[in-house]
Amino acid sequence: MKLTRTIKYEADRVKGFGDEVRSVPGCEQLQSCIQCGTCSGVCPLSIYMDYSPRHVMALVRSDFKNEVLKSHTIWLCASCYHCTVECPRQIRITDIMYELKQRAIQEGIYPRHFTIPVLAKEFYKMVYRYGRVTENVLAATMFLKTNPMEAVKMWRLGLGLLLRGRFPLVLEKIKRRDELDRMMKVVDKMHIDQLHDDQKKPRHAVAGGHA
Amino acid sequence: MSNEWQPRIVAFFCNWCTYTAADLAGVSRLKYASNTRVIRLMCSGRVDPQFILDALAKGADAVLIGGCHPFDCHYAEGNYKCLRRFQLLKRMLADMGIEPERLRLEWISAAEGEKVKRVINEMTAAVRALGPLGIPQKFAEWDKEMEQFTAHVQAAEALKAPCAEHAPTQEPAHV
Amino acid sequence: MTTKYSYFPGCSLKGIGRAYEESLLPVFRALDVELEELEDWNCCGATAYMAVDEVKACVLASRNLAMAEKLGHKELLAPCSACYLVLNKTKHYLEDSPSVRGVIQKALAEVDMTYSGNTPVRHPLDVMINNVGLDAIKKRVVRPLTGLKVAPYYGCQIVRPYATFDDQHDPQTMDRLMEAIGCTVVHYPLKTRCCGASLTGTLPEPGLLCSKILLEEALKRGADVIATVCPLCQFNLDGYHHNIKKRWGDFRIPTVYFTQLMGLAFGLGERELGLHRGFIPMKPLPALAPAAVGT
Amino acid sequence: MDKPTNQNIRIGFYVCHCGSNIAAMVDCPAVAKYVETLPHVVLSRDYKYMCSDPGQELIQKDIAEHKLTRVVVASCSPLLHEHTFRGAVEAGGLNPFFFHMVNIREHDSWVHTDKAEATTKAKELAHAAIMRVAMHKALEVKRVPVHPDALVIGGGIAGIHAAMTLANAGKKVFLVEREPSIGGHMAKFDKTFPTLDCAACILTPKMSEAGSHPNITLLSYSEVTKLDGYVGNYTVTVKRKPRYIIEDKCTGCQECVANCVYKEAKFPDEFNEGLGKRKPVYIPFPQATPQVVVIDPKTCLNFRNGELTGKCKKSCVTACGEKQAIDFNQKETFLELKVGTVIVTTGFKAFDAKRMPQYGYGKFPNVFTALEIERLVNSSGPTGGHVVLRDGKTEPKSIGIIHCVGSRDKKTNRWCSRVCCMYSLKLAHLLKEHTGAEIYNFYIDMRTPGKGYEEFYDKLLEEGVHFIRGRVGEVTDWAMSKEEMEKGKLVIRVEDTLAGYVRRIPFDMVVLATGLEPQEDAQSIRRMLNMSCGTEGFFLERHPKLAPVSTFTEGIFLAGCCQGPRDIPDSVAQAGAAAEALVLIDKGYIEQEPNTAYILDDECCGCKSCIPLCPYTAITFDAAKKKAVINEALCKGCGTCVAGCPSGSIVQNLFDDEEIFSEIEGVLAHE
Repeated sequence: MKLTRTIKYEADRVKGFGDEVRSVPGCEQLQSCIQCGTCSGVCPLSIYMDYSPRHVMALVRSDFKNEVLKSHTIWLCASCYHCTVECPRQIRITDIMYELKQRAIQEGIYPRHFTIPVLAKEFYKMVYRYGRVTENVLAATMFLKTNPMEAVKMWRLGLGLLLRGRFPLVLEKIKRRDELDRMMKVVDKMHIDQLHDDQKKPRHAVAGGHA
Repeated sequence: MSNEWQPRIVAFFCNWCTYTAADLAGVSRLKYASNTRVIRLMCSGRVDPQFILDALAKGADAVLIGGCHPFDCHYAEGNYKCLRRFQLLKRMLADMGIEPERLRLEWISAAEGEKVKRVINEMTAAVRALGPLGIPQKFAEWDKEMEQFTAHVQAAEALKAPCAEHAPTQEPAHV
Repeated sequence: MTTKYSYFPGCSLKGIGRAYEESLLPVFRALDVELEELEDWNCCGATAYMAVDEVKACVLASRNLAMAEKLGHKELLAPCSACYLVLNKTKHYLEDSPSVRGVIQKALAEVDMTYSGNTPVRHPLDVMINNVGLDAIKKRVVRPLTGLKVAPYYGCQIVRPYATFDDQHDPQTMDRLMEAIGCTVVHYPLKTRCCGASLTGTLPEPGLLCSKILLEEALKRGADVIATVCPLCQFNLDGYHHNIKKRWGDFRIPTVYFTQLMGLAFGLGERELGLHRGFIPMKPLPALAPAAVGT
Repeated sequence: MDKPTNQNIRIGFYVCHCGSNIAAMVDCPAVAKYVETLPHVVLSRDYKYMCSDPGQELIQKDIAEHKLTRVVVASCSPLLHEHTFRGAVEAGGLNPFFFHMVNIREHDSWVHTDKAEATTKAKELAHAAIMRVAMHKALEVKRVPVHPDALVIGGGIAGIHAAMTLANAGKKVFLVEREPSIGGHMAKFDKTFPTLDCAACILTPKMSEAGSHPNITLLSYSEVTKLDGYVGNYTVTVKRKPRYIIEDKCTGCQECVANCVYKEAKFPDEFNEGLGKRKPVYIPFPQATPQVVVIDPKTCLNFRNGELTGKCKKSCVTACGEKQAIDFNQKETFLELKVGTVIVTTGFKAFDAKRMPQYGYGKFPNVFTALEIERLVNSSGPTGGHVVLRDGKTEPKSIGIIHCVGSRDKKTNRWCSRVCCMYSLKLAHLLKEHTGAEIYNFYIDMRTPGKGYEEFYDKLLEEGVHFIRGRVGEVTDWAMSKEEMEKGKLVIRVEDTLAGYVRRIPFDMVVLATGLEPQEDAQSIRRMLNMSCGTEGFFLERHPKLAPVSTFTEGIFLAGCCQGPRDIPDSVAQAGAAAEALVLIDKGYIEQEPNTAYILDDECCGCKSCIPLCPYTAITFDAAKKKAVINEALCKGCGTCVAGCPSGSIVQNLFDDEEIFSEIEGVLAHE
């Protein structure tokens, strides 16, 4: 039997993390959470989570940044917005989950070979390059980067899609891709700290930074 | 306190709703801009348009009136009378070149401490953006111009005087 | 008289969700509604993108919104639930958050675009019920789908978080629409439960379970077919039958787009409506067998 | 320093620290120093607590020693202590209206964060008061006699208790109740927490006592529709709804009910929350007070769409016989009452559970509200105390009680309804006692602050009732395939936040502990009585701590749930507020601010503009003198006519033009 100490010391907290999250548009209500558990109660995926959505709210509020960003919970959120709609304090939990995902990608502290963040990043890159997403290519890229064996297992689905004409063989792209490029550069230039508050790190160039 | 210019807002609050709401804001320790000076009246119906003009003339940059919501006036309909006068006065102030943001009427019930905070903060920001109204200074300028004009006319008269025996007598230029 | 809408298909409707577009366009045409596809539209910035950068997702969406506004039709139609949500969410951010608004406006200005927030984003289901109207739809029905038992499945993102055109807990628009074309609507308590969304592709276990619960309950309620409004829902419920069977058993029930059922009722052909693109085919209905074959 | 001095105007100024409430944000000595330089000020002090006895004595001493003729105190809100300081000034030998108060706490120190700014504001406000008080005139307090009779609106437990208190003290009371019987919500309850006394046993004696008390006029099935007059002297209009029974003649024998042409009761019974049935002629419940039946024209065969048709054979009339108590021609009547004080005890409305569709009330038959369960467990209820499902026969084996339904939720009601935790515990106990079922309570926080309440919670824990800390996500009727136990049940999905699991638990019966909210027509009552409401819609007390049962209108009092959710002991305690009405009645008069308006005869040009401005018809036109005249008794002192007079010939005491102009000048004088 392997025992682990579960106590938390003050040094384990990343002070200011909760406030930082709260300063993001859409996440302001976090502080008013009463830990009622409605979010977990309605979440269809809470049954697979390591921390329930309610628990995540408590962790964020108490500055347990590492625990939160490493959790599976944020990646299991399928953005169905059920929690957001039912929360008696009108906390936009889904938006907070998005914010946490962004931070995890930024800091690169998500489980290795974990497909969801890889998908998110590949999705981002594909849009960056072509302006649109071609799903089958995206899926293939994702599996190659994480678990090529899984891709092989999916042969049946791929073939089915191909036979049914749902597997485009050319990449979808937009014509004026330079427009998107220029728009994104504007966002990058404006630095995120102008958006939120001064202490926050710039969040631009994720595609470049982690690709 | 910073040395930058601070707007001065005179507020007329009715005793029953808005003044009580401002008390509630205090009891709830809400924080808002300190630029408003509240004068308590029994009812917004007591707000004589002259009070507003007087406040502006004496150096207020804006005037805020707070009364009970429609149907909720402690005196049945004083707030309507206030609204009527307010509408007329607003037009008049516009004719005088005073920006509409400088006069505001708000219905704030005794329970709306939060609204007192919001309205005062909004109004302070709006007036700060507009800058000083400065009517007393303008009065001073006009007085000065008048004096200069008078002096000018008198000087001209003095010059003309020796050869102006037949000129028609002039009224003194005092106003 | 023909009504015109701008039309934002979204990436899925060009790929796995082709059948949605294939059925959507003729059905609207049949109802005298013309859809004009945005020229050079880009990805809406959906779910996965939002996980990387929410502001950029909004910027992406805003380019589409700006182009729609320029196109001049009053409203923009977004059939994919994810696109519908992201476009609407961006509109909300533009209204509520001055900081996000600032970034978006700057980014748009860079490419000489503007968006004043005037083009509402609508879902085809909303337009069907509230603009076209059930009466007009009933008039167009040539082959009522009598006896077909449908489980109406709305999914999450068209009613949450912004319930703009239907009840958040018990939406009714599709129920009414299905009844109008002659179907029998079964009581389906899971009509807004999540299908597992993109998880099905990334973390099969939880994603597939979400889909399986939906399929199982539809079967238990005696449905012949599940009607959906979203390409991802359709794909999850229809495409993973084999994987679900391996884990939990056989829950075989076809999942089709609501527009495909409407098309059938309007007398359009199965192939024309993209019905052949589904993994689990619909059982031929006696009522429509003679006409459907051979078109 | 030369400043204008006037033998007659010698102002004393006091700035209060209020401990650190003011002093922490306002530099009080600096304010005092500034005011010292202002015209007419002969003395300026700062002091720790002006409202304390030494503070008040200081004012009195200074008046004598420094021959002060005016006093200004800068402290809290005048709504709180103006009265106190006027008293001090009067005790010092001055007219109490030679006083003005500056609010530098609620309007300054508590709401600002910059000490320099707050101090400047305090100086300017004080400056205004100094200028204003110089203009003050000696005034007399108006004394308005109080009519000795009282009105109680609402005959729930609070109203009954209030009426009884007054009546026992020998005052005449009108008790108005809109339902056919008094008793309110409490009459529907089975037992009361935490003592588990039978609600009926403690309430019904009180009801019948109130019904037969010589000093109480009970007006049931009636509504107050209008309140005219002024403080201490109200004319109340009461609408008496036709119950088609002559109250004096009915003996409550219920022969008419027994002989109604409907042999079976078939209409949903309001008192039993629709769980039982009644006939068109009925008595709401056995202990109803008054013991008088009522005929419901919506269901009675003798009516159609509220119109008398005479189509029924009227077996009830025959059964009533010589008593001749039934009168189908009864019409709505209006009664005028004269009262001096009003006690508002209009109670609450239970939250409509349908507004939480995720809990399935109205969709799943076996989801009940707590009030329905109160009736089900009641031995005089529709099932005789037999707890069964909606099918009328099956006993539930498992029951889930969901707390906070409609409460603590920004989308419905934000407040905690205060009673639900305790009544849920009580229902859990009673349900367990009646059915032996497995009982689960789903709560967010368990709130048991009351005498014996925590001990009651302990008892329930020991009884083996399950407690799950978690707000229920949804109640559904679908089962997971492998879970045999879920088949055909209502399934609650909830996070057990303490155990750390999301759980699905199947139940036969789900009970929703609905919260308390204001009555639907609370707004119209509020307007009629000129009261205020909090944001949530409950009536607002004058001060939450110091005047919890008074309103802003003298002589109108509040008690019970109309002021906010509370339980029975608190409601009854508050109804003792009636005692405050007693004080007023015994004193015989109400002191009123002398802020009425009057006409300057010499200046009035008789244009009559003011006459339509007055909502109280206090202004008339003296045709002989061709001048307007204000009736001081009718004037309520709003000042609307003053602002409207084109010739400036109306003056309002306490708020006359020169006082306000000098106040305006004062707030803007400082630079």
